[in-house]
Amino acid sequence: MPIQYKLESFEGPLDLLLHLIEKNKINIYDIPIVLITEQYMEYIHDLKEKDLDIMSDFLVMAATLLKIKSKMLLPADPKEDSEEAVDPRQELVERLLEYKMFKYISCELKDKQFGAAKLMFKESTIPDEISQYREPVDMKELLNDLTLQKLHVIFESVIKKQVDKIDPIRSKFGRIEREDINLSQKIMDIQNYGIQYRKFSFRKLLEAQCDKMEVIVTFLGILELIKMGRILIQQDDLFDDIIIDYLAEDIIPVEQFSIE
Amino acid sequence: MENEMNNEFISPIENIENLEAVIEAILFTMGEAVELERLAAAAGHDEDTVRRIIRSMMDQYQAENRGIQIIELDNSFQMCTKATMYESIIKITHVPKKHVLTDVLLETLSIIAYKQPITRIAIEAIRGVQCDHAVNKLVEYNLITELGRLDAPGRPILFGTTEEFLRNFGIKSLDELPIVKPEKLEDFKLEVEEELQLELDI
Amino acid sequence: MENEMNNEFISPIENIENLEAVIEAILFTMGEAVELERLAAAAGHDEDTVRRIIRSMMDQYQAENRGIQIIELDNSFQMCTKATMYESIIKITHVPKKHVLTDVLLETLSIIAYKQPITRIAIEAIRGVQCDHAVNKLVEYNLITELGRLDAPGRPILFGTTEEFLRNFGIKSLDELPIVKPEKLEDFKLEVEEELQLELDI
Repeated sequence: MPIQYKLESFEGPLDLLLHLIEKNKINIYDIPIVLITEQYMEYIHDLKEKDLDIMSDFLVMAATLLKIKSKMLLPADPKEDSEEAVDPRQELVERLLEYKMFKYISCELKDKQFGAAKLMFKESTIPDEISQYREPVDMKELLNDLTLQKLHVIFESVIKKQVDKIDPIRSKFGRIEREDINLSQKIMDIQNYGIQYRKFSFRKLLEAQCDKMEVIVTFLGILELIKMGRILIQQDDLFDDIIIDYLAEDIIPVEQFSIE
Repeated sequence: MENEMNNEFISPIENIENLEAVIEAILFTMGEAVELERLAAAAGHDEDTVRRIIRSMMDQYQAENRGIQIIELDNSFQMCTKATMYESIIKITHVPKKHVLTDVLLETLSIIAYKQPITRIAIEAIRGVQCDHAVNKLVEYNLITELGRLDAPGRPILFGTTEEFLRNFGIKSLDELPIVKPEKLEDFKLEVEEELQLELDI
Repeated sequence: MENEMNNEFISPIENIENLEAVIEAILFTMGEAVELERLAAAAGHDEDTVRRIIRSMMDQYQAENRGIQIIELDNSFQMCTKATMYESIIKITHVPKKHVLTDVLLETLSIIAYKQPITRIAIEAIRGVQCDHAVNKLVEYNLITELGRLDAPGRPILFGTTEEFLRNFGIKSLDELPIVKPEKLEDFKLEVEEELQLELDI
């Protein structure tokens, strides 16, 4: 039991890998990938909390090992200059080396901290009448050439970074949902337009859209309506405008579209 | 463990020079007046010996190259600066500091300006890093101030910009801040997606 | 008024002994680390002279009967007790617990210390693990701080160590970080090679 919990003390895939390499005396020409993967999985199983982030870190290393192994198995590319051919393990060895160095340094720092912790400092004892005096902050100097416009630009870039940070996968889920509604609405709009004009220009329809997203959704709506047999399109020559013919006499309620 | 510590209390410091050092270190760390009794206990010597040593230290501190001294107050001792040093201390506290709005301060200020009233936690959620220091500095510069408390667990402080902020930017109210257009936000999202797409393509 | 003050700054302290006293008094009163620049301004001497005098004071403080010393932190100076005084001080006063840094925090901190300014992503590339939590903790402990933004897509935050870091690890300046000696590097290389049972030209 205590041995299992000791596994939790590994700080990441590199740490674990260093340990496994030492323990198994791995020959990288014949990496026991099965064994290592098994040991990785054991480690993940032993983690008290199933933290997806931590697991993925370890899986990335397993994938790296597999990749190295597969590269080792492939015959060398004869077209490649033999001098330029890099050992696939090189990068891993360099990473391990760098990581080992920082582990060593952190031990040195730990010792230094132990020594430095024995120094005692003193609270400031500036007499009250002096400490109450505060050098006034020169606002002009402080704000320098900062304008509201600049502050605005800074805010926008902060918000942009916040958007950056949003998980790309989950944020896409959110977007699909919203488009779902947009697309249904767009199909209704196109149908309304079709009833009114019967025959109309695809190009003009797109030009009437206010942004890229609208254009895309409109295009999707047209495709959907073609699939449903509600409209017919015709293009005389390549790059010509496409003419849309609204065939139906009615408008199908949005609920009847199953948009996947 | 606790007992061992107590036993150490009694072990005397044999060397006089070391005893002086111990007294200096203790008086320095404490800052305030320390009773002779406590000093003697820590040093592991009787009060008379310790008093004698401190008095001799007091003489040494009178040397011209010392800026601090030990004073005796009612059987207690305290370390403090010499009266003649007063002017110099005033000078150091008056040496003007250079104040600069760093990137961190600017970003924090812009978030507060646009999102006020806002809590520290909410600012940190946007920036992804702690911002205690930045918020404190902006309060010190009187660019932001506490507006009240959020009616939520822990009642966190809400921050907003000050009148000084408005005055310095020559605006009368926050309505005059340049507007962040909703389309702009949509653009950001598209840009980010494009960047992601690029990354995937590579 | 402002001008009078400035003139006072310029009047130099002629006597070296007195200058030592002034520096001692200032460092004692301030408690915190004081920049050489400010010390020089208050003393009315150039920085080189003041640095020379402080260094000579630092030697004097090494005498056996002194319990305090001056330490240098990145061109600032601070007064504190000698490490050998620790046992005596904890007998008389409660010493606040310092943050205990876990191995993860120490590893992350080492990388930042040596590679600063560095982004979170770059730290993660070296450690092979996410380190948001570690970075945030180190910011909270004031051991690292934001230095600005990297001029690259997404403008990621750059981190570096603080004065508190130097103080906590007893390091004068970043040049004094523990060095991995070339021989040691050679050892690492051999170890890794042995572990991998192969020889590589690194």
